[in-house]
Amino acid sequence: MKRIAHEANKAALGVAALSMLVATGLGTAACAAGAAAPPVLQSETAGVTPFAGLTAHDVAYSGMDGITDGGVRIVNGDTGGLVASVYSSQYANFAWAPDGKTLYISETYWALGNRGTREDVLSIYGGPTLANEGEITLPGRLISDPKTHSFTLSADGHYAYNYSFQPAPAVTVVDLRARKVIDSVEIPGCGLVFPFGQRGFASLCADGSLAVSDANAQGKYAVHRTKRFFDVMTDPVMDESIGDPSSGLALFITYDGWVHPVHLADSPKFDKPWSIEQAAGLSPATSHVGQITWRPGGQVPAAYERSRERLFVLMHEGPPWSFEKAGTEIWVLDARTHRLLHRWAVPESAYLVAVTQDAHPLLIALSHTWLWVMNPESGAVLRATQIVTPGLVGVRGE
Amino acid sequence: MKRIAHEANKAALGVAALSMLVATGLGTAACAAGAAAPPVLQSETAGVTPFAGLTAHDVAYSGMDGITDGGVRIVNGDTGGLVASVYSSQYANFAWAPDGKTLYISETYWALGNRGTREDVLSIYGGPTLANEGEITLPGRLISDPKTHSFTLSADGHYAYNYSFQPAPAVTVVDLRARKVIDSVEIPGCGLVFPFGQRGFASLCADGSLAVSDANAQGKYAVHRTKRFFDVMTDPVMDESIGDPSSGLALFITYDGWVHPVHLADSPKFDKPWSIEQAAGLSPATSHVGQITWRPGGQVPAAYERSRERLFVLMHEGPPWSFEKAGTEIWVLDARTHRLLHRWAVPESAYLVAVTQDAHPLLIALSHTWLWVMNPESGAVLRATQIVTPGLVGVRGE
Amino acid sequence: MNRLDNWGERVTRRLAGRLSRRSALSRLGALLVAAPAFPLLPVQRARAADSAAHAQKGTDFSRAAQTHDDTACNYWRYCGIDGNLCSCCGGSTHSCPPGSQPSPTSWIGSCINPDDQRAYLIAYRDCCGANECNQCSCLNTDHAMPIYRPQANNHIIWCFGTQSFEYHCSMAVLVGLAE
Amino acid sequence: MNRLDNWGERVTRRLAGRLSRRSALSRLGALLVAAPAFPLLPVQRARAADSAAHAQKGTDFSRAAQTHDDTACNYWRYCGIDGNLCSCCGGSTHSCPPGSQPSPTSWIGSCINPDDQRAYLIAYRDCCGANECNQCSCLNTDHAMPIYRPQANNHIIWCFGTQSFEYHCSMAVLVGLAE
Repeated sequence: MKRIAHEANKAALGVAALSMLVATGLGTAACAAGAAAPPVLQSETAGVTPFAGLTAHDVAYSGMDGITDGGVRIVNGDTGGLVASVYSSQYANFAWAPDGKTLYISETYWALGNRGTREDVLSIYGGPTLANEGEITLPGRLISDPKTHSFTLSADGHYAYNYSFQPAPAVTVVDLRARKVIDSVEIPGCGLVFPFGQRGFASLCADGSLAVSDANAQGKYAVHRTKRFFDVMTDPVMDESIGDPSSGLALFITYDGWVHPVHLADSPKFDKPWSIEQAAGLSPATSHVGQITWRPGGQVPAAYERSRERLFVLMHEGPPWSFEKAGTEIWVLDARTHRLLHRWAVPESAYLVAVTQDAHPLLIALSHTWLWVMNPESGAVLRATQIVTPGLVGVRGE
Repeated sequence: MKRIAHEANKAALGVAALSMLVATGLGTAACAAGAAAPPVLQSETAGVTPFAGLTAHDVAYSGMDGITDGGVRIVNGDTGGLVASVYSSQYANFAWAPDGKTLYISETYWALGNRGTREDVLSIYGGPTLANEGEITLPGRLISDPKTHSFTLSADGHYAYNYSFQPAPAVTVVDLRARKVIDSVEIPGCGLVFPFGQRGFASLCADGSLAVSDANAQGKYAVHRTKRFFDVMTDPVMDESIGDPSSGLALFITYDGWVHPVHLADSPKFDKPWSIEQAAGLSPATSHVGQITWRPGGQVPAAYERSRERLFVLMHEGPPWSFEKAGTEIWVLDARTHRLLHRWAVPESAYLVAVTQDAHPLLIALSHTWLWVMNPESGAVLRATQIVTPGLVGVRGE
Repeated sequence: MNRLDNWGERVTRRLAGRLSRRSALSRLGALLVAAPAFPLLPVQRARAADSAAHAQKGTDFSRAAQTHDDTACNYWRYCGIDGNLCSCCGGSTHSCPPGSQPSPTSWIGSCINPDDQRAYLIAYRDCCGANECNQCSCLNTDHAMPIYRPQANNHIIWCFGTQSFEYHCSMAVLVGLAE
Repeated sequence: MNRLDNWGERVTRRLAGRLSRRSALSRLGALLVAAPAFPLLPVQRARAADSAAHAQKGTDFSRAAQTHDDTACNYWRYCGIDGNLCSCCGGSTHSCPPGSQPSPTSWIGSCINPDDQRAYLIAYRDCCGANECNQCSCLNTDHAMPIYRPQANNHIIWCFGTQSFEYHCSMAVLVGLAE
């Protein structure tokens, strides 16, 4: 584009030659139109389809790094159609403002693709066409396969929490209204972000405890550790556990299918863990070699329907340490009573699961090539859409 | 990485706790080794496999933009194995120095992936590990599906010619020894680069002529046009025609399968065109609606074996304007006698073809997922390798 | 940038509508700059396809084209499209999906509408800025020209004049009769 | 950068060889900085897998592992690998393909060699700088830990200390006995 202004002066060149050709062209073609033909089609003006915000039945997913392009794509769960796409780098994460109108992307660029100056940014997209509205520079980011809880917002959408690992672990706190970084909280030995309350967040720690970070009246963060509530070496809690910023409830799910409900707060309350397998009338899974049983697994293996407190978990039959294996079934569990409600088969193995948060929820399962919209009550597959390999998935109001 | 230096002082923290665990660990494990066990495996040091240069039977190909990652990958035609990979942007092109040791990549970056400051560069890779050796900034580039003749070197490897379209067409001349841009030659109404001689290059023009650019004793380029030698509106010459910088021979191939041999020079010599279909005893293809016949087609539909003057063309049966359809056969033609020597079927349709330039050449056909190594004399498929979707292909000494 | 706005489509529409040919040409000249012998005018492109004969005989594509489903590769307007149909990506034949921007530049083809057997000028405009859509990838090459005739070439990323060269999808905007 | 050179592998090797534990630990500390309660030492990782029992019983992976083909996902050293095998990309279990660079950092696993039934420490080191290799993609998760235990996590792009975070492939470098 650089040259256009510079060369505009030369515009006169060639016009004579061109106009001759044009005149000939128009003359010749004019004869061709039939006299009694149907009405001529009207010409059109090009524009951009308006974007009214993520609807209750929209599903947003990112592309899986290294396998496909980055970017966040929005699929309408009621039609299976693509609604919009927003650019992102590899290794990006995304979060929607509570009103579903603004999309935040946490991403990293290098000036020359794989080299040169590194830039970590929180990019903002919104407005009537979901256009770029600028970036906030971040002090660092985690570069890894995508993790739902590496970039999250406070329930009211006022703050963004960005987990950084370079390789010292820290959480960058961004004031989204002021559009600036307000703190960088070191969380040694811990990782990820599960927001609670106005400005609090918890992180999972390598010793089986939580780090709880909260701001004082002056907005300065302090960090303290809770007790150890799981045994990280024998049965660790999955990165892709459930966090609900609005209630502060976290459901930490272990490799062997134990659910640890924790009410996040400055002093978190730890409920008694329960077993997904036991909820189904099976023996609990263990890490004993050779024990083939139903286990949670996949890339984003769990989703939580807030209003009815239902937990949806991708389950497969496999040995210990198979926590990344795709699920052949989705188990629907009542998180209050710890009882299995349904076992729904998925058409093929699924790596990600999501559920919408409205009064008539849709259950969403994703393989590497398909997105299935399912009825969470009947398990019926309502529609299937071909997708690019997904990284993370999100719905409105999560 | 930014934080490491800063935080090194804190190293003492935690060491006490760690060393206890370590000591315990070592103690426990030491008991486990059987006394009469076989010799313990030796520890290893990690390094980089040396790269001795592109061999005569190596095939380099780039990834197809938008479908897969960029980058240039080198496959050993004798084994089918991957030898090396070099990073590139989308929409990149590449060329090897005549000795096969230095790889030049013409590519474009934006500071924030899809936005921000644009940088067009010629990146240099070489040395014992095919490492990045720096970049030369270019004034512009063509951003398009990949084109073999948008970035080429002079036969002696002294100069690189980079076709730019922004959208004014120009050729950037780079002195690779001095590693600097020495000229930018405007070629109005023309495009692509077919080098000849010491410093000359020809470009195809929209009116069916060539633009010939050559440098005077002072190194300053002048451009002149040749006669029109093909009818661009009825049967244009393909972008992916054959150019041989060492002899200055170009074989311009039209949609309908006419080969126009041109001896590139300041005053090019135009040989009489001949028809690929006629060489096979068929009627020439035409652009008449409904004429289904054998036609050249694909993404890189032709390759030329210099020493024996053999032309390899991907052919398919199709209607006019099907010049991008994949080939079901490779036709082997004697470019001297204009006779068909062989028709080899490819295992699946192929989009690209290449031939090595050594005494025992390998014929290479590429689909979107496979690379087949074939015997050009027998048509036998010697081996098949799975690949990422290819954009362009090159061999040593082309 | 303003000078470039919608040049391909607007200019062609004017030409097609036989309005103010001189002003349209000088506007076009602003882009075609440095191309004194560049006989690539969109309208010339249509002419060159020999519109009269063309409209009667059609092409192999037009003979099999349909006019009801703009998410299929054989929709009549797509006779020269190369890429992902915006109609499958959250947009339409003349609207970019949210998150992308229409390029003011385009290449021009002419396609025959099977309903009225007329040839129309179609501006193939890319939507730019979002990662490649990857839905409904079509490659139709009716009268597509090599890259050294850029205005009729579908391999160029037609994102000149937008903030990004990231290709998302392609539209087929109806400009007017090619006659 | 020099301070980081080969830290994961060198440090672990020293620990495995029971050399100068204190110096190794302080070197490791330089990276583990800001992690006073970070009990993630590679060797502790091996211990935690309960090496003794482990070496006798193996894992579901090790029971099916082989020792002759390092281009297959079930090669014994790959018990915890996630990504493309460098052995399929122009490199080997301990050599990066030309065009990429070995990262000095790594995560550490311990795998059982079926030939001698011993557990060895394996440094899973990424080769960085070239586009993803896309050959021989394997995902083995024996004793792989979540991302909040980074030294045993295979999802992190282990390219700290190289010029590029572009992931190409993963090696499985033999460090020594885990015993």
